[in-house]
This record gives sequence, C-alpha cells and structure tokens, in this order.
Amino acid sequence: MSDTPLLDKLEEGRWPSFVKEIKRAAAKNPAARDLLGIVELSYKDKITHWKHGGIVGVVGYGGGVIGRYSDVVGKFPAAEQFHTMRVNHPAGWFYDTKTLRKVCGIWEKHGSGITNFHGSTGDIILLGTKTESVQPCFNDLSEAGFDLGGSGSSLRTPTACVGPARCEWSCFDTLDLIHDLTMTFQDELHRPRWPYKFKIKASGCPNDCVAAIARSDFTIIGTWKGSIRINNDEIKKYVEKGVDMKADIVDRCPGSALSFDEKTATLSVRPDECVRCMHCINKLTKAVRPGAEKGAAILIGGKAPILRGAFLSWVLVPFMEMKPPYREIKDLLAKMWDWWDENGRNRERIAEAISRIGLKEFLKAMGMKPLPQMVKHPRSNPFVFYNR
Amino acid sequence: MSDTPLLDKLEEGRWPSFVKEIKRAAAKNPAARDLLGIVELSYKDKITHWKHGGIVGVVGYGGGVIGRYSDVVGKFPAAEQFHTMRVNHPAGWFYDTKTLRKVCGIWEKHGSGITNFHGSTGDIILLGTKTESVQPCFNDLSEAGFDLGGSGSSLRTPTACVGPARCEWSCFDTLDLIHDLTMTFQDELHRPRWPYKFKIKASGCPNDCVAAIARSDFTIIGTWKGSIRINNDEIKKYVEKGVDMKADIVDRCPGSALSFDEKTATLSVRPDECVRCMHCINKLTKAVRPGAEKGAAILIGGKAPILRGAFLSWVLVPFMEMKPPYREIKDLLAKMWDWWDENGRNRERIAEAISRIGLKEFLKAMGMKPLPQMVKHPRSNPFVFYNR
Amino acid sequence: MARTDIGPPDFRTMLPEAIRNNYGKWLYHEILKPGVMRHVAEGGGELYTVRVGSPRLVSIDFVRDVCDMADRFCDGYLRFTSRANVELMTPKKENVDGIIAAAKALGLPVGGIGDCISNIVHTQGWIHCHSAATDASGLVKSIMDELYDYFTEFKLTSKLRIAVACCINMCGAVHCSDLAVVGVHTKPPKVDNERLGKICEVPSTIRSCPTGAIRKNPDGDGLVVNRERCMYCGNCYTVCPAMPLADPDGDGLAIFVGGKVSNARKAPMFSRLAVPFLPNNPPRWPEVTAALKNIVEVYVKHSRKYERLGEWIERIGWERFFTLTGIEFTEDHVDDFTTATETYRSSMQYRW
Amino acid sequence: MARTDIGPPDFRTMLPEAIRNNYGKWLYHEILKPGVMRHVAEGGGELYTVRVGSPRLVSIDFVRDVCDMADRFCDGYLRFTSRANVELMTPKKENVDGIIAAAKALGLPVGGIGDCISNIVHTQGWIHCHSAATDASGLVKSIMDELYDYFTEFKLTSKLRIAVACCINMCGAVHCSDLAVVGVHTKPPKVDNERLGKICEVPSTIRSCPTGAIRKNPDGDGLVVNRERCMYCGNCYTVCPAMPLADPDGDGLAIFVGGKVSNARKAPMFSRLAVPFLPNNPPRWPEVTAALKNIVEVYVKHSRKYERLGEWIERIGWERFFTLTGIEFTEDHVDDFTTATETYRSSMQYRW
Ligand code: SRM
Ligand code: SRM
Ligand code: SRM
Ligand code: SRM
Ligand code: SF4
Ligand code: SF4
Ligand code: SF4
Ligand code: SF4
Ligand code: SF4
Ligand code: SF4
Ligand code: SF4
Ligand code: SF4
Repeated sequence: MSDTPLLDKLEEGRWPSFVKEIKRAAAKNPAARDLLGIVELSYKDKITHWKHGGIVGVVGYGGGVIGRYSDVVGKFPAAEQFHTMRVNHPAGWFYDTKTLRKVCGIWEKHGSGITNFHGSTGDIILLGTKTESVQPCFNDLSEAGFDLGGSGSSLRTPTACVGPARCEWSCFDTLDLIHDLTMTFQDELHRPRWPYKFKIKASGCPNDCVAAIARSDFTIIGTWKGSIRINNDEIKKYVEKGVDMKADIVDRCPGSALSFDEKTATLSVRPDECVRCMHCINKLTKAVRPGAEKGAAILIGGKAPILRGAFLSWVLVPFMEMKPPYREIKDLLAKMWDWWDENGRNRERIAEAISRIGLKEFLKAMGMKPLPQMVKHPRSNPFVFYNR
Repeated sequence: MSDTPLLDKLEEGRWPSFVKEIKRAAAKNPAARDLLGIVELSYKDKITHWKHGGIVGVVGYGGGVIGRYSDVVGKFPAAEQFHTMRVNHPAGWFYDTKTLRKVCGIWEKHGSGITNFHGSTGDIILLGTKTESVQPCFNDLSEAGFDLGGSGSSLRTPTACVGPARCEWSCFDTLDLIHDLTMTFQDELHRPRWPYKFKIKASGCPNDCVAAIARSDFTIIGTWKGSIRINNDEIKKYVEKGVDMKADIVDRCPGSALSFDEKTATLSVRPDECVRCMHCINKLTKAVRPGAEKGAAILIGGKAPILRGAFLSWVLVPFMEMKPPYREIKDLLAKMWDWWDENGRNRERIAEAISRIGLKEFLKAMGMKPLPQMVKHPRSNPFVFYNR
Repeated sequence: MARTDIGPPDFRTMLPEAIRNNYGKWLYHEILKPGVMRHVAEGGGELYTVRVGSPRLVSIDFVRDVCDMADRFCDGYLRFTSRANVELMTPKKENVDGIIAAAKALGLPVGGIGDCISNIVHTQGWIHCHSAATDASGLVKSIMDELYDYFTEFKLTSKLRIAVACCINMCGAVHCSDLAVVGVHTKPPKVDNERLGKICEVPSTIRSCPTGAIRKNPDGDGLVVNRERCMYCGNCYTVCPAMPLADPDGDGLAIFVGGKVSNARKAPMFSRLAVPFLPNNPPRWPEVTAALKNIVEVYVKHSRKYERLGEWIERIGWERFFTLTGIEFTEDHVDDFTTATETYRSSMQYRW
Repeated sequence: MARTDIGPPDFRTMLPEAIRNNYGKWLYHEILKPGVMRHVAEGGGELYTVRVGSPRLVSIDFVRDVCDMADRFCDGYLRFTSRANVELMTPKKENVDGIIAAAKALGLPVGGIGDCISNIVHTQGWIHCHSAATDASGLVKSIMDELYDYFTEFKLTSKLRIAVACCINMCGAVHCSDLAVVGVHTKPPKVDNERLGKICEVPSTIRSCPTGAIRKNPDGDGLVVNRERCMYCGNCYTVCPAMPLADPDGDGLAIFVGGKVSNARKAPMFSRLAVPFLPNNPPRWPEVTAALKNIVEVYVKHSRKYERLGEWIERIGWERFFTLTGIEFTEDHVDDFTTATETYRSSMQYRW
C-alpha cells in the first residue's frame, strides 16, 4: 500500500496535479521523495512540519534564499534542509526554451527538481536544496545569466504586465521600465537595509494585470490624457453584431461620459468626464482605444493586512511621463526610501509609516503639492492642524 | 451718533434682522439694552464677552438652565448675568396663540424679552435672565403648563417631525411617540446622571426632516415593508405634464427597482430591490406612496465631531412596530442607558463608547442578533476574535 | 414651589381643527408657489401652509406679531419648523394671500418650501456663548441677505440646506449640510496658570487633550501647550475655563460642503472641507458671503434636476469641484485625523 | 566566485520574432475560443496565444514538457502569466490546434482567457512554510477540480479571480480577489518558555502584539497570552519562533469575496468576509469547495453581463448576498478592527 494515501487522492481529478509533479521529481531525487513524506505527514497531522527559517545565503547578498528546516527528525533526512532560492525572472516572464532548459539542468544538479513557475511576487522559486548546495547553485545560475530575487527587508523582485510585448493598451513600456529599475536598484534588491520589504509592480493600463495597486508598495499604472479614441465604423459593426451599446457600455460608464446615438449608431465621449476606467475600451477592442498622450500614475502603499489592515495604493502622482532614462521616477524612489529609512519603524511598511505620520507630512518631505486627485474627498472633520 | 454702529449695519438688507429684534426688546428692557452693548463690543473686539458657564438652576432639577456671565464688568450691569432657560416645546412645535402669548408674558416679566424660536435641539430658548429670577420664572412657566428642557449630561429634549399632523408620508405617529417618551423619561431629562448628553429625534420617514440621523444619539426613522404603492392613472397625468420618468425617476432610483413602460405609460417596481429612499414618492406625490406595512427603524450614535469625529447614526433595528405603549423601544432605551452608564467614560457619547468597545460587544449586551442591515459590508480584515 | 416633571403641553391641545380632523389621513401635497403648499387628505380635507422666514433670535413682540397673524387667518394656531421658520396653516384657500400680505407688512419673507434655500440652522455665538469663535446671528443675517432670492423664488435644482456654527462643537450640525460655515480657532489655548490652579482639575485638563498637546511645564509649574500638536478642538477649554482659545486675529471661518441627511437617492453624507479659513470680518463677513454665493452659483449652473449639492460633487468629482469653483486645494484639505487613510484615493479613476 | 548584481536576463533576448516586430504596435485583440486569443498589430502582424493551465508547483520535467511544446509550435519561445499559466504564442493560425492537442496530451487544460475562472494565485502552505494554517497547493487542486469547467468554458458574466493563502499574511493577495480562501488560526500561540528565553528577544516579542495580549507571566517567569485579546494574527510567531499558533483542530479556512483590482467600471475593492470559519479537512477540503461552488453558482445565476462578483454584490446589497447564498451572517462578520465604524450602515437604504 502507498505511503502517501492522502496525497494520492490529489492525483485524481481533471486539474493538473502538483502531487504527480512532486512524484515525477521524486522518481529521480531523494529530497523530492522525502518532501512527499513530510507533506503526507502534514496532511495526516493537519499541521506544518517546517520550522521557522534559519539564515542561509550566498556570499555578498543578504537575501534571495529562504532557509527552511523540517521539524521531523531522522525520518526524512534528504528533505530536512529544504531551502528556497528566489530567482529573478526576465520582465514579463518571457523565456526562450534554451535558457529555461538551462535553469532546469542547474536545478536538477543542485536541488530537488521541484519549482514554482512563479512565486506570487514573480520570482522563479527553486524549492528545496541543502545549505551546502546554495552557493554552487547560485554560481551556476549566475553563469547562465540569472540572479537572485529579493527577500527580507529589501526591494523585492519588481514585476511588469506583458505590456507592449503583446497588449495594445499599454500606455508605457512596462517591460523596459521594470528591467531598468531592477538593474538600477540591484544593491537595494540584494542587501536588506530597510525597515521592511518594498515592492514595485507596473501595469500598462488601469486593468492592472499584475494587481499592482493591491500588491505593491510602489504602484505604477499606465494612463493617458485627452480623449479616448473612438472608431465609429467599428462601433456600427458591433451594433450589427447585436451589442447593446446603451445597457452594456454607456450605462456602465463610471464617468457618465458616453452617449450613444441610436439613429446614426455613433458613440461619443465627453473627455472631461471620462475617468479612464477602461471598460468601453475592454469591451469594444476594435472600436475604442486609450488616448494618445500616454504616461503613468504613481500610487503608493498597496499591501496585505498584516498588521494594520490591508491597503490599496493611494494616488501620489496622477500623471508622469515614462521615458528612459526614467530619472523622475528613480529620484522619487530614492527620496521615498530615505524618508522611510528615517521615519519608518521596524517591520513598518511605507504605507503604515505614512498613515501613522500623515500623508500631509509625507507630501512635504517629498516636496509635492497636494492635489485633489490624491483623495476620494477632502476631510470631513474640522481638526485641521493650522500653522503646522 | 449710535453706540452700536457695527450692529446697526445688520439692520440693513432684506432678511429680517435680529438686531432690530434685540432693539425692540431693548426699548422696554434694560438687560436687552445692555446685551446690545456687550454684543457690539464683541463685534468690535472680534471676541466673545461671555464667561464659562456657572451653576444656575431651579429646585429639584440638575439642568434646563445655562448659567452665563459677561466678562465686561461695570459697563453693562443689566446683562452681566444673562442666563438661558431651555423650555421644552410641544411635540412638532405646534402652538395655540393663547399659550404662546402666555409664554411671552412670563418672559416679559422675568427676562430680557429676547428668545429663540427655537434652539437647534428644539427647545424654546429664553435668553437672558438673572439668577434670582430663574426660580420665579420657572414657577410661572410651570403654572402655564410648561417644563424645562434638558441640558448637561442628561436626556435632551426629544423632537419629532411634523409627522401625521401634516405629512402624508409619516410611517408612525412621531408626535405621539415623542410626547410619550418625553413624559416617560422626565427624570432622565431633568437630572443629569450619565457620562454625557443623550439625544432622541424621530422622523416619520427616510426624508428625515429633523435630521435625526445626524443629530441624535437615538434615531427613530419611519420606514415600511412591502411594496411602494403606485397609482398609474396619476403617473399618466405626470407624463402628460411632461415629467421625464426615465431620466428623473427611474434612472435616479438607488435600488434600480423601477421600470417605466413608455407605451402604456406605466411605472412598476420590483419591491425586493427598493431601498425605500423616498425619491420616487417625493417627486410624484400624487402617484406614489410608501408601503402599507409601516413602522420605524432605530439607529444609534449620530453626533457632532467632538471628539473622535462626527458620526451618522448606525442601523440597529431595521424594523420595529411603533404602537403605544411603545414598550419595546422604552425597554431598549433603558437597556442602552444601563450599558452606557456602566461602560461609558466621562464625556463619552454612546457612539464613542460603542466604537471603542466594539459594536459586537454592544449587540451582545443588548441581546441582539447581528444583521447584515447593520453594516455597509462585512469586515475586510481577517482579524476575527474567534473565541470571544 | 412649582410642580416639577410635568413635561411640555400635550401637542394635541395645540392642533387646529383642520389638522385634528385629518390627522394621519393626509394623501398628498403640492407646492403651489414659493412658500405655499397644499395638503389634501382622504375624504378631501385640505390644508394650506404658508412658510414665513424668521431671524430665530427674536423679541417677544415678534412672537406676538405672528400670533396676531395666526389669530386673523388661522383660528389662532401656528407652528415653527425644524429650521425655525414660522408656518401659518389654514383650510381656507382665500386666506393664503392675506397671510402673505400680512407677512410682507411685517417685513418677513415667504418661501423656503421646495427647491429653495431655507432658513439657516444656527447657534448662539457672541450673543450668548463663551466658546464662540464668531457670531452666528450676524453671519446668518449677512448670508441670507446675500442669498435672499433663493429663499423666495425657485432658483435651484433641489433643496439646499445651510448651517452655521460658531465653533467646532457644531451645535448647528454643520457636519451634514449642503453648505456650512463654522467658526474655527487657529491659536492654541492661552493657559492662565493663575486661575488654572484654582478652578481646574489639572490631571483631567491634561487628559482632556486628544492629541496630548498639554503637559506639565518642564521648567516651573503650571501647564504648557505644544503648539505643533494642537488641533484647536477646544476640548481643554470646555473642561477648564482657564484655557481660552478665542483670539481676535486667530479666529476665522471654515466652509464645509456637500452633506445631506435625507435618504433620497444618495444615502446621508457628511459635509467636506471646501475652504479651510476665511477671516472673521464682522459685521457682514464679506469674504464668507462671497465664497458661499460663488459655490451656490456654480452649483446652480452645473447641477442636474433633483441633484443635491453633495450628489452633484459626487458625480463630477471633487477635483472638478475645485476647478469649477476656483477654490484652491491645499494640504489642509487632506485628512490627517483618525480614519484618514479611508479618504485617500485608491483607484485610477479620477479626472483632470 | 560568481558574479553578483547582474540582474535577470534582458527580456528582449526572450521575445519571439512576431513580438519583436510588433512590439508596442498592437492594435486590437479578439478572443476566438476558450484559451485562445488573437492580437493584431498595425500593418497586420498577428499573434495567436493559447493559454494553458499549470499547477504552478511543478517538476523540472513539466518545464521541459512545455519547452517541447514551445519548440514544436512557437519557435522556442513561451511565457508565463501573472497567474502562473503558460502562454504559447505563434503567428501561425494553423499551429493553434496543434498546441491545444499537445496540451491535452500532457493533461493540461486550455482556457482562462476572457469571462472565465483563471488559475488561482496561491502560496506555499505545508509544502514549505512554517506559518501555514493549511496547505495551498492541495486546496487549489481541489478547488480547480470542482470549478474546472469554468476555466475551460465561457460560463461567466465576467472574469472571476480566485486567490488562496495559507495564513493571513496573505501572500496570495486574498485581500482583493473575487473569491478567496485564507488559512486562519483560532487558538492563541502556545508559548514555549523554555526556548523563548534562548531564541527570542522578550521585549520585542511583547511589543509585536498589536492588541497587547502578551505580557510577562505575573506568577512565575516567561510570557503568557491573554486569550480574550488574541486576534490570531500570528505576528508574535513571525517575530518569535517559540510562539506557534498552528493547531490541528484550531486551524481552518475563511472565505472572502467581492474584491477586485482592475479599475473597469467600479474602482478597486477589498474582499469582504463571507464565511468566517470552515474546518481544515485535507486532502480535499469538501466544505471549502462546496462553499465556493455555491457562491459561484448563485453569482452566475443572478449577475448581469460584465458584472464582477463584487459589483454584483454592491448592486444587490450584502443583505441579499447572504440570503441568496444561504450563508449565515454572524457577529464575526461585524468589523471590530481599527476603522470599523466606517463599515457600520449609516443610512436608511437597505433591503430585507
Ligand atoms: C416643515 C419640515 C418638518 C418639520 O417638522 O418642521 C419639513 C416639511 C416637509 N418636508 Fe422636509 N421638512 C423640514 C425639514 C427637512 C430637513 C431637515 C433640515 O433641513 O435640517 C430635511 C433633510 C435635509 C437634508 O437632507 O439635509 C428635509 C428633507 C426633505 C426631503 C428630501 C429632500 C432631498 O431631496 O434630499 C423632502 C422631499 C422633497 O422635498 O422632495 C422633504 C419634504 C417635505 C414635505 C414636502 C413633506 C410633506 O409632504 O409635507 C414638507 C414640506 C416641503 C418643504 O419644506 O419643502 N423634506 N426636510 C421642515 C421644514 C424646515 C424648513 O423650515 O425649511
Ligand atoms: C443653544 C444651542 C445652540 C442654539 O443656539 O440653538 C447649544 C448651545 C450650546 N451647546 Fe450645543 N447647543 C445646541 C444644540 C446642539 C446640537 C444640535 C442638536 O441638538 O440637534 C449639537 C450637535 C448634535 C450633537 O449633540 O452632537 C450640539 C453639540 C454640542 C457639543 C458637541 C457635542 C458632541 O459630542 O459633539 C457641545 C460641547 C459640549 O457638550 O461640551 C455643545 C455645547 C454647547 C454649550 C452648552 C457650550 C458649552 O461648551 O458648554 C452651548 C451653550 C451656549 C449658550 O450659552 O447658550 N453642543 N449642540 C442648542 C441647544 C438649544 C436647545 O436646547 O434647543
Ligand atoms: C496575461 C495577463 C498579463 C500578464 O502579464 O501575465 C493578462 C492579459 C490580459 N488581460 Fe488581464 N491579464 C492578466 C491578469 C489580470 C489581472 C491580475 C490578476 O488576475 O491577478 C487582472 C485584475 C483582476 C482583478 O480586477 O481582480 C486583470 C484584469 C483585466 C481586465 C479587467 C477585467 C474586469 O472587468 O475587471 C481586462 C479587460 C477585460 O477582460 O475586459 C483584462 C484584459 C486582458 C487582455 C485582454 C489584454 C490584452 O489586450 O492582451 C489580456 C488577455 C485577456 C484575458 O486574459 O482574459 N485584464 N488581468 C494576466 C493573465 C493572468 C491569467 O493567467 O489569468
Ligand atoms: C513564496 C511566496 C508565496 C508563494 O508561494 O508564492 C511568499 C512566501 C512567504 N511570505 Fe509572502 N510570499 C510571497 C509573496 C507575497 C505577496 C504577494 C506579492 O508579493 O505580490 C504578499 C502580499 C503583498 C504584500 O507584500 O503585502 C506577501 C505578504 C507577506 C507578508 C505580509 C506582509 C505585510 O506587510 O502584510 C509576510 C509576513 C512577513 O513579512 O513577516 C510574508 C512572509 C512570507 C514568508 C517569508 C514567511 C515568513 O513569515 O517569513 C513566506 C516564506 C515561505 C517559504 O518558506 O517559502 N509574506 N507575500 C511569495 C514570494 C515568491 C516570489 O518571490 O515570487
Ligand atoms: S495591464 Fe493593461 S496593458 Fe498591461 S496587460 Fe493588462 S490590459 Fe494590457
Ligand atoms: S474609459 Fe471608462 S470612464 Fe472612460 S468613457 Fe470608457 S467607460 Fe467611461
Ligand atoms: S420626515 Fe417624512 S414624515 Fe416627517 S415631515 Fe419629513 S417627509 Fe414628512
Ligand atoms: S423609494 Fe427610492 S429606492 Fe424605492 S423605488 Fe422609489 S426611488 Fe427606488
Ligand atoms: S457652536 Fe460652539 S460657540 Fe456656538 S453655541 Fe455651540 S458651543 Fe457655543
Ligand atoms: S485645543 Fe484641543 S488639541 Fe489644542 S490643546 Fe486644547 S484640547 Fe489639545
Ligand atoms: S500565506 Fe502565510 S503560510 Fe502561506 S506562504 Fe505566505 S506566510 Fe507562508
Ligand atoms: S497572535 Fe497576534 S494577537 Fe495573538 S498574541 Fe500573537 S501577536 Fe498578539
């Protein structure tokens, strides 16, 4: 009888099975085999069998490796040390198979052969290696042109949506920007020195396909000025195909910016009222396009609930040109990090520091003028710190 | 030349002038005359000339009189003591002239002859009398069938909208309820004993014509179950008169509960989706009426910003029958006051106590089941106190 | 000794016959002209109401004047509204114009019903309150003079409710009005350590400060206030008379906009800060009346039918409100109180 | 010694020719069938994308399998999505069906594009994390088995995004998903005072607790936790390994719903608590999969075209959401965290 009866149940069903994958690795690798045992035990005991991380790393870096040891002693020796290596992905998660096969080879040689494509921050996660293999594995990765991603109180691996590579809506070159920032801030990425982690994500338009507003401290989202561009010949075709312009497009516009003329079958927009939500563009891909004057907004603070409740990023710069060498955005990042370094408490994300100290103070420190776009509405309380 | 050059400027213009009114009183009354002098001085100095209140009152009561002394000594002796008496109005602010003239006579005898009809809590405010006149004035008022209103950390004078006396939308008898509560809780009204003030206001429907949701700790607002009642013959007349049913009624319905059939000129409602906002009823007074099963909701906490920011009252009881002898609502009030007495800090309104201690705890103390109608939405954070 | 705890007169004894007969039986109403409406009951009973503006701060002679009107036209009954207007009610259509004429004769405006600016909910100010940062009655008079026609004519797309409060205690319920003016202090309390020792309880005075701005004087005795931390709430002054904030130059007015309490269409909303500070300029506060007039006119120009001021702003967005009114957006508009983060914009939806 | 700070490979070297030629020149796209879309560029360049589901936790053999597909059909290029799906791209229409067939042969689903449930953003769980209250990969497998057809067919009115996180650190970004499952602890940390002394800094451990539930043991030494005050956030454990919260019976799952991050129509929204606690029931968590299925089916039945789950709930109201799904509303749904008062309903607008 199988020694993993519980996990075996997860090989059934139509969705591809991670258990099958672990078993594929286990066929060649003892660490993978012992991982099966440890995880089966967790399924039986309903509790994790991993201990709090220990310090494991590579020479010259303060992060990129998550040390992990099992609390099951003796029974599964090959997986007692099961460290993770976070490998920085190429922007947009594009690969050629030659390179990808190289990574597989390296992981076959130094690790368990189990991996995540990708971790939810965006790294290639190489799951399960021993302390002694960490440095050699890194050396080979580096040979192959790869580097580690971020961990700990440092800059985390920045990510970008597919952007101009395959999307018609990208308002700036998400891939070039993220690659540039990643290269520019290698030191911040590999050597933790801040109060806590800092994440950067870039989406080419307000659809936000990398969930930047929810999952990054520094959120870059493409947008435009001026009017959306409507092609009414294509609109007519949609109408002929039976699209209900009034109910499904006009009435769903959050800016109440659209009108549709039944007779002439023409869609028109009042540009001043458009809030650039993307809806009409999303649903009428052939007929409506973003405006021509493109750039991005910078929002700040997105994070999970630990410890003062989750934040969605707040608008900080409603519109910024996004052109190499990206001076303005890099200066802004540097300025923020300095402020945060000085004012942030230990394990305090930048948004938590801002909410504790006040957006007003933060804006002053950044030398920014307050704008109504930064707020949903002005204060409702009268407690103004006049003369501060 | 006039000794009130600044105030005189406020006799100009089309809106009736309070300065003219003070002068009318001043013609017969020295206190009113000296008030003019004190106020003119404030207009000149741009600062109040009233000192912090002193304890002034009538035998047997802890409130109802606001002691007030001027900081200008000697110059305006007749107004150096200028206490306010708060007189509880008849529910709905209805008067017969005989009674009203009596009040005028009493105030002519004992006070400055200056008054507010009414104070913003709802009392008749008799402005300006001396300490020695307070008791005699009260005696005469009592003779005339009047009593003082609330002040200090007590129940404040409850108020009701005009309700069934002159409004077709009143979902319960606001006047009878408020009169009944006022009579039932005379002791709570006259003898401060709580952490802070407590206000009750009743509006007969969600139009809330006494601003109960914003200005009372205990907010009673009429509402109904079942469908609004539509008379389509009247709808047709409105349409003939040129009312744009689609744009001004249907599209403005916050519940998206209405439909209008152009051809038959009939308005119909999906009762489940109606949130009873009153809009269609308000604008089509002859054609649409509230539902037939009437009652009221109880909301809790409305108050001004001192000291933790303003609150609009929160829904506590989505629907309660409002019939004499009003047992349920009286028991609820008593229960709340006990809880507040025990848990509230000094100068902490009940809403502030609830927000500090948690609505959850408060509901338990009230023996109430949590309902989704009580919240805009469930919590977004995962920090549940599971085993409390 | 007088009887205590007798409560107010029973309202039932104060109702005119036309109301007693139709109590709870009203069917509908219609607004006939500015300040005049007609209620109709099941069975056809009628009641005409004429609404008359009042300064609220009045002499007993004023009260007698309106009593005279009520005796002539309304069988000796009248009522006041929750906004301090006088309502004269009669079942007799023919009395309506008589009432209007009589009001005119007394110099009282008729209006405030329907899509109008009604009377202003307000407070005591320099007339009677020690807390006041400004006067209420004078502000109200100046504002209503400026906006008079909005009371007597139908010039709006919906009701517009104004409130005035002379300090941030907001007895005028500034916090939920379409338009509101509130007196603010901008200088920290001047501690009178002489009196403080005598008349105030030191620990509770220190505790009264929500921001912890008050502390024992490090060098010497008495209390000192940390200016940086003071948000001018006045709570210390309410607790201890020896800490007045009032100051001829420091005090001024703030304007809040966009609040409502009715549930019609949009749920009740708080007012939001529009103008952080205007000088306290009696007797007629020209800066304040001009600012309010501007907001009202821009609102009238751009709002849709049945759209309250706050609903209009929600539709066009606050950024457009500031552009259209020409009011400058400053750091003071940015919330930094307890739930401030809830007010920061966490979306890409905004206008230019 | 290896070179450091070289960063990732330049993405430019990883792009297929069809993309290099049309980079930034895309004009529009259309969804052709489940899992297949076509992008068209200015000048007529085309790209067909086939999206293939992945378990995310894979062996290097899996990676080699997809590489083989890419070599056969896509000139040796491929990409992964922000939801861990694999995307195979080719300018050749005729390759599309080949890719689909090859995926089927490998037992991989094709879909997730358009109005579908896509792959689940998730985390490590018992596979690798010490914080885990449950396993992520197993939950995801069980859920996707249950909702498989929603990935491979167009059965929804809009996208539906699911996230799974094995503890409230929410590495899976549960906080803004249409549907989300998160592992929760419901037993306070068991303090191991033995180890604590050795491996943890006592003051910072005490400080780590946001509710002040941790204090010095009054009788005896070491630390004690006040159960009443514990909200099971696990912050103490993150700071000090000697305070584990994991517990076979105490741990379970909570379900959050209605979040979104796109700005389309409605602004981004947080997910809200729908089900406070379900038992941790490996290997297939039937209670969780049933609860999710129910919510999805009710949503499909009642939502309008283009309406995300959260938009649907906003339209019908939370009270109706609980009625329609049959989920019980409990005290746990009522917020009592820092900005709780903002979540209380301050209007008369509600449904029954
Ligand atoms: C007399 C009074 C009640 C009382 O007991 O005194 C009253 C009486 C009426 N109100 Fe009111 N309301 C009165 C204060 C209020 C208030 C409270 C306030 O102003 O502080 C409100 C809430 C205002 C707010 O939301 O900030 C109020 C919100 C309404 C509404 C909702 C308007 C809206 O669209 O938001 C209606 C319905 C309408 O006008 O369409 C209404 C309708 C009415 C009707 C038509 C009800 C009826 O059928 O008789 C009454 C006369 C119409 C009018 O005044 O335009 N009444 N009404 C109050 C007159 C005050 C005054 O002198 O102006
Ligand atoms: C007379 C009146 C203003 C007026 O001219 O109409 C008034 C006058 C005062 N109010 Fe008020 N309040 C008056 C209605 C209100 C209202 C409106 C209402 O009741 O609908 C509010 C806002 C609603 C609320 O209660 O929150 C109000 C909120 C306050 C506050 C803030 C309380 C809070 O918790 O936010 C204070 C400060 C305090 O209590 O220390 C206050 C305090 C005061 C004091 C007693 C001054 C003080 O700090 O002790 C004022 C006495 C002035 C004087 O010398 O006459 N008054 N006060 C109103 C009572 C007249 C009446 O009985 O009819
Ligand atoms: C490939 C990917 C970007 C990437 O760099 O990897 C992507 C690609 C596209 N997204 Fe996305 N989105 C991708 C993640 C997202 C996310 C992030 C997430 O799911 O965590 C979001 C935000 C979801 C949310 O709001 O919670 C997202 C919200 C959208 C929307 C807005 C949908 C809405 O109505 O809210 C659109 C427009 C639409 O579909 O109408 C869109 C549209 C598109 C288009 C049509 C853009 C284009 O013209 O190429 C792409 C394919 C359509 C599709 O997948 O249905 N994409 N898209 C991501 C695929 C993930 C996956 O494997 O399923
Ligand atoms: C590996 C990964 C989950 C996955 O399976 O994909 C992960 C794993 C861990 N996260 Fe995470 N987080 C991962 C993405 C995230 C995300 C999502 C994102 O980055 O888009 C979030 C939510 C966004 C955010 O940052 O707020 C996230 C929010 C957290 C938090 C809460 C931080 C906060 O301020 O709210 C913690 C707790 C902490 O930092 O102590 C945390 C901590 C951890 C730790 C280090 C456990 C711990 O307490 O130290 C986990 C290590 C597990 C292990 O042994 O491998 N992780 N973590 C993700 C990183 C992979 C990668 O590099 O690509
Ligand atoms: S975020 Fe916008 S630009 Fe980027 S992939 Fe999504 S839709 Fe395209
Ligand atoms: S992008 Fe959004 S806001 Fe702008 S017009 Fe289209 S639907 Fe309206
Ligand atoms: S609150 Fe409703 S019932 Fe009362 S007067 Fe106003 S409209 Fe009529
Ligand atoms: S009362 Fe309000 S919610 Fe109900 S149908 Fe009329 S407009 Fe719609
Ligand atoms: S608002 Fe302030 S100043 Fe005016 S009456 Fe109320 S407490 Fe006094
Ligand atoms: S005014 Fe308010 S903030 Fe300033 S010292 Fe007094 S209590 Fe503190
Ligand atoms: S969610 Fe929690 S348990 Fe899961 S990986 Fe992240 S930290 Fe670990
Ligand atoms: S789990 Fe959180 S609340 Fe509970 S003791 Fe630890 S830190 Fe405190």
